[in-house]
Amino acid sequence: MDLNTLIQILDSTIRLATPLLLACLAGLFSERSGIIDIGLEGKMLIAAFFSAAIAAMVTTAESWVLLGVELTWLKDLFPAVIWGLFAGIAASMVLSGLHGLASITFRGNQLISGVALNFLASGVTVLIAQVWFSQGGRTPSLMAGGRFENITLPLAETLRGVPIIGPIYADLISGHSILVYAALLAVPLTWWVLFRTRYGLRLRAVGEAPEAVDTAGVSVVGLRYSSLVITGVLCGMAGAYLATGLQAGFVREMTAGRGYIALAALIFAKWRPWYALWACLLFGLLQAVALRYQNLDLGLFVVPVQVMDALPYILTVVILAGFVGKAIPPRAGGEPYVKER
Amino acid sequence: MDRMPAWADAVLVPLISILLAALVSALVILAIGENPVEALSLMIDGALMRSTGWGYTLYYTTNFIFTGLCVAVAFHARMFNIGGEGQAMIGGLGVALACLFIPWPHWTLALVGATVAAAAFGAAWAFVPAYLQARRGSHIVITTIMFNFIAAAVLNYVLVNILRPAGAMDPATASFPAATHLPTFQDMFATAGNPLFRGSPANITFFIAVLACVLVWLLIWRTRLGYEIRAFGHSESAARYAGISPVRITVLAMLISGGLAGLMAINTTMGEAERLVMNATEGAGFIGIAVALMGRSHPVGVFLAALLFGFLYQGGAELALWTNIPRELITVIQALVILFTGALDNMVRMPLERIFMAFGKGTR
Amino acid sequence: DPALIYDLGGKFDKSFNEAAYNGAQRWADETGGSYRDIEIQSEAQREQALRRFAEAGFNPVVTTGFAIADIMGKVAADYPDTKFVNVDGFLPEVPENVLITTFQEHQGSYLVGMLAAMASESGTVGFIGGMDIPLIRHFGCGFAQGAKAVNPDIKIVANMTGTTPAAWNDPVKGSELAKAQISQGADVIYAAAGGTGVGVLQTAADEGIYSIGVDSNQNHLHPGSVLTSMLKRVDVAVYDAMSAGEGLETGKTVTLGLAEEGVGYAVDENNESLITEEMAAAAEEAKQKIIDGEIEVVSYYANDSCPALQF
Amino acid sequence: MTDTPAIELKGISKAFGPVQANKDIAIRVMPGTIHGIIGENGAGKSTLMSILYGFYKADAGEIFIKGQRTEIPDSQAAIAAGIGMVFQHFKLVQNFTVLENVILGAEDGGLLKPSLSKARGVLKHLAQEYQLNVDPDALIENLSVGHQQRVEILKALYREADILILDEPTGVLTPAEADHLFRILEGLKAEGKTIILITHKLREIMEITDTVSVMRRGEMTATVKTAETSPEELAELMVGRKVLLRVDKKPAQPGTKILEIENLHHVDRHGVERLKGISLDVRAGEIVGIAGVSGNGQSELLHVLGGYADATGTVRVNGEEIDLTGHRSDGQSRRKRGIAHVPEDRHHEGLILQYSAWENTVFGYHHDPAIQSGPLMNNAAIRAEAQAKMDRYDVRPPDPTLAAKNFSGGNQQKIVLAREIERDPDVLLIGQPTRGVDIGAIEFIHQEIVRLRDKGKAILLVSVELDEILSLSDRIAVMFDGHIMGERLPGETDQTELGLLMAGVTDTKGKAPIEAVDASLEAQEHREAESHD
Ligand SMILES: Nc1ncnc2c1ncn2[C@@H]1O[C@H](COP(=O)(O)OP(=O)(O)OP(=O)(O)O)[C@@H](O)[C@H]1O
Ligand SMILES: Nc1ncnc2c1ncn2[C@@H]1O[C@H](COP(=O)(O)OP(=O)(O)OP(=O)(O)O)[C@@H](O)[C@H]1O
Ligand SMILES: [Mg+2]
Ligand SMILES: [Mg+2]
Repeated sequence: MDLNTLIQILDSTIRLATPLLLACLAGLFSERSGIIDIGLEGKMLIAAFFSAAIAAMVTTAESWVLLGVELTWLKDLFPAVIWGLFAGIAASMVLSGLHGLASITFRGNQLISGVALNFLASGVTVLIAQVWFSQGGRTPSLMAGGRFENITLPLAETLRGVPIIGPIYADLISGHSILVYAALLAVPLTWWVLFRTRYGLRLRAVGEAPEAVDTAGVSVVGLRYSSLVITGVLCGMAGAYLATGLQAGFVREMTAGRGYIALAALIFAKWRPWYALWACLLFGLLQAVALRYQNLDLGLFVVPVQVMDALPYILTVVILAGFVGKAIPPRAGGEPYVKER
Repeated sequence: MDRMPAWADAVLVPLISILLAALVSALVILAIGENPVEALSLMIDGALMRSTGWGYTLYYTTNFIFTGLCVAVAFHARMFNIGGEGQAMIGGLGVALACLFIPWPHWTLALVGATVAAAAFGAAWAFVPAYLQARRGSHIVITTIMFNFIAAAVLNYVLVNILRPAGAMDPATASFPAATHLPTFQDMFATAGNPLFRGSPANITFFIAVLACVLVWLLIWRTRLGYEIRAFGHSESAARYAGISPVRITVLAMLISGGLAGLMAINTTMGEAERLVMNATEGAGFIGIAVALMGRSHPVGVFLAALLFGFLYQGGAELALWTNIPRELITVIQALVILFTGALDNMVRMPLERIFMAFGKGTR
Repeated sequence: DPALIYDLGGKFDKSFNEAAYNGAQRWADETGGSYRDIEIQSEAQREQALRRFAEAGFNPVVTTGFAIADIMGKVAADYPDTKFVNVDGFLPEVPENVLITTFQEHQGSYLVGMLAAMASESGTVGFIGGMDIPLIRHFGCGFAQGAKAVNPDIKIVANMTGTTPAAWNDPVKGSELAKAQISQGADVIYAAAGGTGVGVLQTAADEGIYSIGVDSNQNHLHPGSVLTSMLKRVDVAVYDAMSAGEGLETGKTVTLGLAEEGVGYAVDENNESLITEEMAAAAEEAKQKIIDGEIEVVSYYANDSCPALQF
Repeated sequence: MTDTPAIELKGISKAFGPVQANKDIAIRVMPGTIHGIIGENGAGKSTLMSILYGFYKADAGEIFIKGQRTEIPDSQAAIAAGIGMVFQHFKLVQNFTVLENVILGAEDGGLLKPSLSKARGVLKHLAQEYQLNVDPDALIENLSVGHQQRVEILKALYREADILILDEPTGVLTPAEADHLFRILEGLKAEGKTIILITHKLREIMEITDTVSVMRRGEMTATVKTAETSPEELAELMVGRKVLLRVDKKPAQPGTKILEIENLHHVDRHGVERLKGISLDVRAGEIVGIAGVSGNGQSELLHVLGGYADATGTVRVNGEEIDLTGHRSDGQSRRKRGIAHVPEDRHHEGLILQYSAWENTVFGYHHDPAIQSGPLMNNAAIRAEAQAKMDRYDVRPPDPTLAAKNFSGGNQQKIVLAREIERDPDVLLIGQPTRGVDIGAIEFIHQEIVRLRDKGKAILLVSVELDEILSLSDRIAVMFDGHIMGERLPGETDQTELGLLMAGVTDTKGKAPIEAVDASLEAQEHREAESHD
């Protein structure tokens, strides 16, 4: 395999890993606070839709009038794609809030709530898309301004000529959308917040022993809701990246199970930020490899497409069975907090 | 301490929750510019007011009973089996092999054979995640999700490359021989003068599903194995103390769970399509999660929840037939039903408890 | 009134089902008539929709997708006064009141394969299918034969998106596949992948290479980047069936190929400049030869394999 | 000034549904005193304290702190009012360090570093002042219970509490640890701090408190000066009848060897050897008590004998060897061999809390053919049998359909005892039979154990209560670090000697027991920390 192919595969790895990573970190915050979230998929999906929908509407809208108030000046405050991002984050946070209502305030079953919200997102996105755009549950294709452009890092072109380093810098490191860099930056940030700040200490504590937090005079409910806000933001970014970064619009079910893979990555990462990065990159790599080498001819026989397609999943099982062993989740995960002495 | 009579908890809470879900659904329908009353009457009319409607409702119900029981049994052992979908797919493979390659003389025998095959294949597919969980501590949620994807790939390979009749376009097996065709409700109940259930897919498998409910109830609440499964689900350390092997229970519970999911394939594959198609499960494995959760993992609850979802599926199909409401509306309604009855049930329960307590104090 | 039943992909899949919708819409616009339609959601609903529409007096009942053909064959006998039409299906014996329309997709794909090979500068072209099923291989096989006819040494990179129905709706994966193919040298990519194709076409446009659409005319999606679209005139089939109404001739299978203009490639204002005169001439010549039987495009179905491409 | 109470509660009432946990309670606690609260299980002690700590909201009543009427809507307010609480079940984050647990909720500023270094200093200071030594960087899960409790006290002191509530603090402590705790409490009292102590142990009340309040069925029945009362009077106030405070038993009549243990070794899943060659016999009609600081292998010994931990060596029951590994070594096969087991931890081992009482009465014996009818379990028969057992053991409420979690600790323990004893086993393994149980129930449980002995059964008793060991056992073995340090007869030894043996000191003269025990504790924590790496 030559360097170029390698770079291409890794490049593709980064793109495929980014939504996983954002969702995985989102799940990390939620589960570290003791709220199991299998609704990552739904949050990403609804964020993907609203970011694309709002970006599309802002790019085409001439003026903004809301309830008779002229708001056009607002529109020019940010590019359409940023408005899209905001909308995506807001939508994802609404779902997050619903999840909080069910699992924190009303001490409901967190798994059910997650399942329900996934269904809700899957239905609502297409329903609204149909009512708004009548394009069969998709948004119009986004034009320039409605999408995150790829960023060329400084000196990328100048350095391209340098052997090995040049192409790696110019093709692999440079040339991604801002959200990719944001996702990568979110890893050390998450680590820092979790392990170096007061908020992180409390967050980790509330996922392990909410009664300890409660008796220490800190609000369990408040902490858990705050973690869900972060989850909402990160899932919103993940969705926006799918629809307005990688793609130019929303298509029904476009998350295609990535929320579940992110959950797998989270367990694989044992709920730790740096491990999450490696886990997501690994999953991204597996997918990238499977995408590229579909007709793998081993000389003796040809590996069927189906095997390559299922390879990331098979390897996940093998890795979980062989190397990770028992992953111990935050102890209070999944259980609503009820005061007792 | 119980603050509310059992009947209120079992009947009143879900009922009010469903009403709330219906109310919000109505708002959604209004929001997309349609008439909720009309929509509901269309759904009821199509799903419950004619025998064919019931034929479809009960067909879907049958699927959901099996997948619901699948999730419920695993839940009792405190395992979250998300793999019903994959287990049902592979169960379908078992049914197809049994029907295609064994020359059955009569459908009754074929049904027995297919039942065994479906359960065995579904159980086998659940075995690996169960074993990995028991022996290696691999998280069952993740492994079963992965096994869903892998099952789809296996089925795709088998259908596209092996079982597909030469020249056929469909990734599907050949039609099963006539001797394996199961009696439908139409065959069983329609008379010359009264063409009941015409063309609807509900078939004898429904009764197997009902039987499965009874058997699961007996298993969980009347047998030693069920006693051990529940004990293990409540407390692994106590189970160890009592001499209940965690490995054995994990594996057995998952085998039963997977077997139940596999049985669903009899309904779709042998009963309805009479051949194995690619997407025979259609997400019923996931609906099963909602059904089990709503049904509180109790067979009676599972049956009722399955019926509700069967109604939603069939009513939704009718809605799509006669109105311009996008089919995703049904997904939204399902989501709301799950949300209100499953996750937000305390929103109803808490005020109800307060009301009951106020009354209780008065009479005491 | 006529009724129309779409296959699982849904009405607005930008290709196959949408073509049927366009045909019905054209009929409605031209005649002022109205029709009823439904998107199938589950396997069991196929029979249900057929029966309910037939019982309600809709005529003809038009359906798309091969999956419903079998059931239609059985149901039709119960409603002798209703005419049933299916696009894409196959029945060994076609009942009196059923019409089946199929297309020679491999022929159309052959032509776009030629165009792709001629437009390619790198000597590599790509094919991206949706879910891995024989029908999609059938498309890819025709495409490969066409490309090889122009340039026997051409490299054809073929990928399927997946093995589950999610493969029809994963534009992100489509996009990655396109990028992977581009890095393998492909500079023209033919997407036969439903919603996933949207991602392929988008990426081709972003990366400045050519793409080829499928079923409907998708040239307008990215003018200047979509080289052409392999047309499958499902719209015509639907339009014709609805126009004929109760007088529709049934009891047979009609196969529409190049000769009947049932398949072809799209040239419009969006891609005029991309198709040079030589390209057009070569394609037209091949088309004539296929019609005349001088060129035989092998169907994947003939023996479940493709002479020009290994899946 | 001095007659302003540190705490005064007036008319506190609290109901949980139909249960009136606190009824119109009034209590005054003077500053600089240790105030004891006693009462039966479920009397409402914990509830009252939870109200004071802002955990529950009282339905009615007023709270005065240092004469000041104070609303305590949440724990934050309680902390602000200078109240600290050490709960019966510790509220610690297991995988945090001591330091992290101490600062949790009381951090200075948004970043951890300054808080941590400040706390380190304060902890050092507190350790010196009150003998509260704990390694600030140790993980809680590696600490002994006694040290975990110190962390709880440190938490309260770090928040500058001057009123400290301790709910059954000695329930899980060894006598030496308890003594140490009391010295700490006395030190705190000397500093002018006010302490409320909930306990079931009258010895402790008499030893350390200045005043004592008695609660019964949600009401405060009496408050007396400790100096002016006696254990007998307190017991009667508590239970409402005369209670026998010592075990009434005849001398043992040991028979043949029923349980023979030879050279038993056990290695846990972290690879640490927990049993290092145990040899011990128990004869018919004899109670052998095993004393020891928890964590020295007693639990493992019970687990091995009970069949849920593997071991090497030889164990014979009635002369026949039993399997110690493999699939024939589990709880069920042990029961078939006549070994019954009352586990140390009724919540995590002895009972399925969600199961009804009747289901729990066959737990572990559910394979017994006598309760099967065909392939099914004969639930009606089990229920009837359960009712009979519950009546015999005076389990309250006598309702077999009630879930086990709804019984108080003492009654839960009775259910377990009924199940194991009524099987008429040859050998009874029994761990911590009276942990967290009130004196009324203790009396009954002790009587049952002695009754079984007198029927000629072999009983192996493990308890951290030296009182219990001394009064129940016919022979005492002391365990330390996986070894049996020696055997003594109850009449010929005392708490001090046993305490030294428990600390691994075989030369029983010289060292003061508490230091020795403390040293052994530290050594043990060290071992555990290593095994966790
Ligand atoms: N959270 C709760 N919900 C319902 N009832 C409760 C709750 N907590 C306590 N109770 C009831 O209040 C009564 C008093 O309980 P409390 O725990 O205060 O007793 P206690 O004196 O601390 O008992 P113990 O000596 O066993 O610790 C109990 O009988 C119980 O029924
Ligand atoms: N959440 C609750 N709901 C109902 N009753 C409760 C609850 N918590 C405690 N109780 C009741 O409170 C009483 C005392 O409970 P508590 O937990 O203090 O028991 P305990 O005797 O202290 O047991 P242990 O010391 O073994 O934990 C019991 O009767 C129990 O039924
Ligand atoms: Mg208490
Ligand atoms: Mg207690």
